[in-house]
Amino acid sequence: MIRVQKEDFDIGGEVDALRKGRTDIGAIVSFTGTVRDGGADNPLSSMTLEHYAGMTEQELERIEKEARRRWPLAETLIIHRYGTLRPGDNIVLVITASAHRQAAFEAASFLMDYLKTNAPFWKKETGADGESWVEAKDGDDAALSRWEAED
Amino acid sequence: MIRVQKEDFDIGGEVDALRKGRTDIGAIVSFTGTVRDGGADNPLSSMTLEHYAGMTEQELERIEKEARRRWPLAETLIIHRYGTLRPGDNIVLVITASAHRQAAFEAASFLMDYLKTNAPFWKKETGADGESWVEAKDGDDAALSRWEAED
Amino acid sequence: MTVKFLYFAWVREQTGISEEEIALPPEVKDVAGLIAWQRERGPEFAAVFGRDEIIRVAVDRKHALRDTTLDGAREIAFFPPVTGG
Amino acid sequence: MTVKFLYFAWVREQTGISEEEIALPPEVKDVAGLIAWQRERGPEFAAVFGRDEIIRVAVDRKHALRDTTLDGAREIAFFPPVTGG
Repeated sequence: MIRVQKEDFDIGGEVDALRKGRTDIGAIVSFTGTVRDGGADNPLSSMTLEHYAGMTEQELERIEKEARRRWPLAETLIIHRYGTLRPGDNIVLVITASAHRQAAFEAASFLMDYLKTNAPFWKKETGADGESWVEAKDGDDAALSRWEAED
Repeated sequence: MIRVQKEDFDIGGEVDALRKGRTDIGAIVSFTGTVRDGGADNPLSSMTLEHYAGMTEQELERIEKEARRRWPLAETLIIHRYGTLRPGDNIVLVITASAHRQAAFEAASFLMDYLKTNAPFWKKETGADGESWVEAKDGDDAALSRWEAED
Repeated sequence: MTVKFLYFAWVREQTGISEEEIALPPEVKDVAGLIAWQRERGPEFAAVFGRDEIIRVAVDRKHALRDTTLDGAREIAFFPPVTGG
Repeated sequence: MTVKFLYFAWVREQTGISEEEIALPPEVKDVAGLIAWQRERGPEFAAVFGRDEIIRVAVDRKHALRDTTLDGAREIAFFPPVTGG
């Protein structure tokens, strides 16, 4: 399941909803991405996430489908927020549930790596020096390449 | 932080407590292990976890310390339950928080692999055919060996 | 037949356009040709689309490569590398 | 000087003991020697400690190997491979 929303999400509530009444799940992994302050050298007052409505949903569904093709997953959830957020706020939630822990861990990590490099979101930071667009990290492409040998 | 307890835990509440007021965390990974039913072929009515009180706490602290030595972690939490549990019940919770997602993912996976092979817990299942002790899995030793090259 | 163009993040800010309808000339056949064509639309476009290595394009809401055809395209989006998650 | 022995899981069930105080003979110097000594304590012990490859031992609450010394040990635990998590 995927959701793209302005509103915050509740990690515990989402985990509960996803596993409710099920006894075939042995492992649940959640990943929460949050707005991190840059510290004293680079204080952040807010971050605004812009996205490509329509394409975002399609990309997240494609990524989710690919994870479910690669690993035996009982349930998956991706929630990504947009709009203006402050340090400490939630940005993204990924949950994977499987019979076994390795599938749940790997799929959650895979979902985040693919989302980071493919979901059409852009972050603009507002800090002491005004506004600036966050630049993509080479590390994210490197993280993605871990999964490509398996394609 | 580590806790060994009979009582259930609240995933969302634990995540909230761990990140409260912090803006230096960018990534939070939680792993929840739950009692899985064996399905129609191997229905489970309950599972009892025995542990070595005193050594358990010491082992979990050692494992946590090792994870914090290997990865830059802002916070870690391990909760492991003992006593009698039913299908769908929580067994174990691991939470890792870091500035970056890869550290949080790897450390959570490492903590689970080490816990599975080192923390002195033993599971006894009660099913249609009576009681039986769960056997250790070769896969758990294999999972552990992934981390040993890095020692 | 017109195509809808969308611009995101600093590509939107620097071109000053978020959305427009464009009648594409028939000689523009793929993404590479489209970027070259965009560069000719004025100084802001020349500056943005001159950064060829950093401009990403989606054709009908799918990530496109430089050799992706525009044949039948209805919606084309221009943006920098994504930074979500 | 006695040492406390603890038994867990099926090692506890099959020996019928969960905890005992033992005066270790001085010739038992390491874990391997201790397992050999346990095998001599009767048929249940012979059966359990005959499964040498599957018996794990902790000395003073630390996982021990077969060559771990018992010098100064206060608490020794016997158990099968762990299955928590």
